[in-house]
Amino acid sequence: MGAINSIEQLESYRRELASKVRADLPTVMVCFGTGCQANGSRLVAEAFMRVIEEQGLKVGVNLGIKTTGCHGYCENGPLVALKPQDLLYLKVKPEDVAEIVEETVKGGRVVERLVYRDKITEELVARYSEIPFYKHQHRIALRHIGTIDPTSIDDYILVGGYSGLAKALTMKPEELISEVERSGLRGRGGGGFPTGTKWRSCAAVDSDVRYVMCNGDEGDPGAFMDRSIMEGDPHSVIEGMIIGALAVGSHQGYIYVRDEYPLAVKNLTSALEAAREKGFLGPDILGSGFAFDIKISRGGGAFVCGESSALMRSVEGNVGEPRAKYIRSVERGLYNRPTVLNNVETWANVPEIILKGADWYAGMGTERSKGTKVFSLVGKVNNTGLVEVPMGITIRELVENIGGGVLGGKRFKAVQTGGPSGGCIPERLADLPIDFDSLTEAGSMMGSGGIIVMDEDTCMVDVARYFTAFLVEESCGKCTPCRDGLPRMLDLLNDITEGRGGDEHVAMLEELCDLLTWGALCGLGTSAANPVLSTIKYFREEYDAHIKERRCPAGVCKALITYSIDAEACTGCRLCAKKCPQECISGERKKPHVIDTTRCIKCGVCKDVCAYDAVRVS
Amino acid sequence: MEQLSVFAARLIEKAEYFAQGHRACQGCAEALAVRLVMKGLGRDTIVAMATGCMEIISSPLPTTAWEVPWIHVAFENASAVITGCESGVKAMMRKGKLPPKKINFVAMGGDGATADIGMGQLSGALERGHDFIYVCLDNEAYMNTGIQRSSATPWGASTTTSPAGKLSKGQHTQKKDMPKIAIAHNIPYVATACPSFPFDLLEKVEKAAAIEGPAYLHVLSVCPTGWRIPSEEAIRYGRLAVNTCVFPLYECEYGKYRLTYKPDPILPVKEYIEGQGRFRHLAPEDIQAIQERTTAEYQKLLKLSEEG
Amino acid sequence: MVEVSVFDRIIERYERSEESLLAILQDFQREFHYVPEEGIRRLSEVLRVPESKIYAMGTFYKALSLTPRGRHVVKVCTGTACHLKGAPQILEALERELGVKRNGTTEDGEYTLECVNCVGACAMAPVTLVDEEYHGQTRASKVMDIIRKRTEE
Amino acid sequence: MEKISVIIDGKTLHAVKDRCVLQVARENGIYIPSLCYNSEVESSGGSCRVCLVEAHQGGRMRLVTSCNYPVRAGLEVKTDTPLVRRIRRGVLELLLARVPDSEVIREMAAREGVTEVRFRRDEGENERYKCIACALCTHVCAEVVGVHAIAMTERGADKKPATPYHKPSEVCIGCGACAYACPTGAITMKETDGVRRIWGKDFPMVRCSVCGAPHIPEAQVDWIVKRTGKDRAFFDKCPDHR
Repeated sequence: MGAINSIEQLESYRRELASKVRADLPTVMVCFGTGCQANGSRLVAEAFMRVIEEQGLKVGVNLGIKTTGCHGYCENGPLVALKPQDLLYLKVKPEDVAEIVEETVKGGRVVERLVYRDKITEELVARYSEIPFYKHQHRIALRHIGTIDPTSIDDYILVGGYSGLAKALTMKPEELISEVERSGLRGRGGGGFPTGTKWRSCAAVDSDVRYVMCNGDEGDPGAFMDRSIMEGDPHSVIEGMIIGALAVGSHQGYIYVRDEYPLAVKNLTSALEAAREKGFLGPDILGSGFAFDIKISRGGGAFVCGESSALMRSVEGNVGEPRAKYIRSVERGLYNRPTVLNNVETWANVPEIILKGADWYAGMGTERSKGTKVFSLVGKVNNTGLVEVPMGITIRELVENIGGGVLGGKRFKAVQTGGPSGGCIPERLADLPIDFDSLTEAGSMMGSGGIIVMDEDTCMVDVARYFTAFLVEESCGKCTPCRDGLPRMLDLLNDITEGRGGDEHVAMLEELCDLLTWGALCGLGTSAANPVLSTIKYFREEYDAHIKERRCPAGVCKALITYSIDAEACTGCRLCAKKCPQECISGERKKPHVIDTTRCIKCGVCKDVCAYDAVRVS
Repeated sequence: MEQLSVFAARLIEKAEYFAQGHRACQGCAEALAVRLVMKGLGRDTIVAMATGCMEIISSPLPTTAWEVPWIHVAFENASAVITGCESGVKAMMRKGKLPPKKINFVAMGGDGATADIGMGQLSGALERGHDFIYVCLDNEAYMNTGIQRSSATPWGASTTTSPAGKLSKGQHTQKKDMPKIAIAHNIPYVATACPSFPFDLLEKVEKAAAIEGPAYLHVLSVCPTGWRIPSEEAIRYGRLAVNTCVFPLYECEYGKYRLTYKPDPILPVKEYIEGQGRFRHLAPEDIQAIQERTTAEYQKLLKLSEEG
Repeated sequence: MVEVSVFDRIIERYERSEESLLAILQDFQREFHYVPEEGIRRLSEVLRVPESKIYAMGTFYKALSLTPRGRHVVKVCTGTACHLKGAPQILEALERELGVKRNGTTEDGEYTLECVNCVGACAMAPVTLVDEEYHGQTRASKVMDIIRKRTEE
Repeated sequence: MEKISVIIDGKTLHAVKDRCVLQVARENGIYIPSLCYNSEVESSGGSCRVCLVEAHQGGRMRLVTSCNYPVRAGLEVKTDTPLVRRIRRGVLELLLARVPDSEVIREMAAREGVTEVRFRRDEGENERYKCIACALCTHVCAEVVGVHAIAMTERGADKKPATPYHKPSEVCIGCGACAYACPTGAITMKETDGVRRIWGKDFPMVRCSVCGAPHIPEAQVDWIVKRTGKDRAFFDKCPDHR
């Protein structure tokens, strides 16, 4: 079928699609997110096709099979979800497929060994929505991910896709803007600027050309919610952008995607083509006479391009250097025209807000941070992955209820939020509700939503050093404080972690942080001090231990630790000695081994390979 | 830097402190010199100006071409007045009546005011070590009153008080070497400049302003009226004066000489002399004499500059 | 020496506007595993964009390399989650095993070792990429085996 | 030109709307140090951060670079507060650590009371001996001259102006405007025997047909003739003999 020319046609097309689908048809959904693909989900999908063929079953008649976007629970991939039973199988291997088809698809029985087992209660949870990781979630931005095939526009239309746009076409631009304003939606990219206000300012500027843009340059290490949405539900982003274009009166959109996300680029590109074919994009959207189209821009591997003015420079085909935003981009953005730039997650929320109304959305979250937020919960936590929860949930709830507590029963020390622009929040503040303002108050930032859990084995000075090193590499070099200040900060932090720290080091760090916060040109620079400042604020004793006692309490900083072998735990298996690149581990078979610390380069391979946990760090 | 004129000129700030609309003659290089000097000094400048062309043309009551505080004083005492201003402002800053900031104190005078009438006062001001700049706008005669000779008029130039005729070759004394006199006061900075070399002039003005203590700038300012040349030739004659080494561009910083521009090739002085009405009576042997003297002076300067 | 027509073929895929610069450079990178000097020159001619600007882009964006890279590119993710779970050890092990520093290429031109700031697969940390293929939960002691296995295929 | 009034350091001043704070301050005799800004080069400024001032507007204060912050009604600027001085000193200390041999930076830092660097200094590599990576030279080359011979390359601490591949540029005309504009004198231009050397390339100069003095690079003549259609013969003579 060709282009859809009216809202009525869209509805009849949807009905037509629905009539072809049998609700009771068993459906197998194999996750094709980057994570699961890395774990081999492609082979699992192939195995399904093979088994189906061997057994003489027909796709669409006996069962449905589709590949979906990321379920967010990547650690346990490849994931396979099954309907109508609402089951989720974890770590599925190609050799499990025959059994799944036989037992579950045909027999309706559960294959227990592939089911989630609670790490503490040992209880088996087969139903998708009952798994603790999912039970506490409330999915809006991630609403379709994992259930639809991102490469099929029909799948999206079937679950109600583009009805937000259909509704928006019946509304006036002003109504759209105030709807978004009333919903209280704030920018999900980090700054938390009210989206409606942004749209209103842009629409108010006198100009014949306006742009809407999507920031998919998800650069914060430890965050991948945007990747997941672009890969798993690209049409929701596109639909959101069309609605935004309607509201501000734009006819050209741009999506800027990180180069490190090839699958996102692929899925977005095909989604755009499909949307054009169906008439959701182009010169006459759904017969309304409104014209809008979207181009994709690939990033080039520069973190600073996530900053709005740098991103626009990069889209224009320049080096991605930020400029001073004394005149805001809603006035003079891309090509000096009024521009609305929102991030992926923000756009994905827009269709639902228009469809269900501002009140519905504003009913969730806290006083000043409405709705839900997607977090990528990673680091030293049992369940890692993407979670979407209402704003205002506490850090502890997130880590313990959804994350299932800290990995290996270790002590929960801190979470890092907001990536290199954010900070570390200690365990004692874990009852802090997560929203834009409280995180900023605590010296961190919402950022794009990375929550990195740290345990007692994490050295906070090393974390500060890590982020500073990251920023040194990613600084564009335009302004003095960032270009020359960050390397000096790194010098100081290297001194501390390598045991050369002096009494004045922390004071000098604070001075440089002050300089960056006030003096740097763009958001990357002005927030670059947060990782250092927050660790100094909450973990001063760790700095002191490094400086005064020349000791790394977490056993991370190489210059301050030594490896040794616990004679009681060592079984003399010789594995470490074989693997040691320095060949400095000696000992006879079945007798405790010894590390020659004078030659040890502290590479950690021995600890890594030891099956008996006999290698000690002190 | 002088050869950069095509593009680098566009990088100079456009703000002016000596405004257009004054009453100088067409082609007056002295007005250009003042304009460039003021551009180099900027807004925070106080000028005391001796009687002379620039005073007359710039301040016809009730208008003024000056965008900075400016005072006209008598022929002889511009340097005395500006050093008084400097001491006064310094005292007021010390007492907290004025906020502390860097202000350029500048005395300006023509060659007559500098080399003849005001020389005693200038010498006193240089000797007292005030932080000020003296700018001599040298057009080589009292042009304002109708071209009478001064002690800075070069040998052989015809003026109304040194007319050339059967018994006279015009000015019969050599031009007084004011920069050397200033250098003899052992002040931090002395330089010669010419508006035909604007970058060189600007650099020297900025240097003079930055250096603490007295600075003396001697600016050759071609006067089409008094030199009897077409008004559009003023810039060219300025360049000829420099390129023939009649007026070499140099500076002397704390006693160290440096030629800031070495003409290559050095043109014969004949090119400079010819065409100027004030020299038209000179015979080839007279020009030869000027050439010899010019070469000798330049050699001396080269040697000084090499010695550093 | 690459034929000019090879560059032209890539340039033709895109609109002739400065907006296409980065995309074309990335396609050069994919095609030749680096951005050749002649490619920049040709792009400058065809799009009428100063060569200095394109060169500047080449040095700015990390996805682009102006010097030839190895036949296989090994990328160690150094995102935060990977860092905490041992990426530095993996990087060190690779530096040791391959005998090159980060961003270096082995003498035989076989491997280039790079770091990437988060590939967004944090739930599988630490991640190593061999020729764009993701390997999750890698360990310092095993990483070379993965690479050999992958590249010998 | 809409005129508005702003307050700078307590003084109410009248200024043209959207002119930058630095210009307005200078016109009114308020000194703000600055390095990377040239009022005649449109996209210059914003990078050295020496000219930071406090901008108070709408009840909110932030530090802004006065060289590109537009004056608008209701703006109050403070150029000399403890915060401004503290951050300015910090910036100058970093610059001094970067280019300890630059007299301009040394003098400017000394004026703000910074004479010592507590951080590791950069070893004086020849290339960036005095360069503070402010990009003014590249803006001049692109906007004023229009040849785009140099651009800011690399990123972070390695950022520097360079010709493509650090080779002698094919498009450079040797006009020297970059060297003139450089606030720290980091670009060397030398002339010997009628040949000018800049950015690693030699430019033969046109000699005056009358006096023989070299006065303009041949490449620059080509460029001007191409751009303006001016008669080439005009450049046969030096300015003195035209």
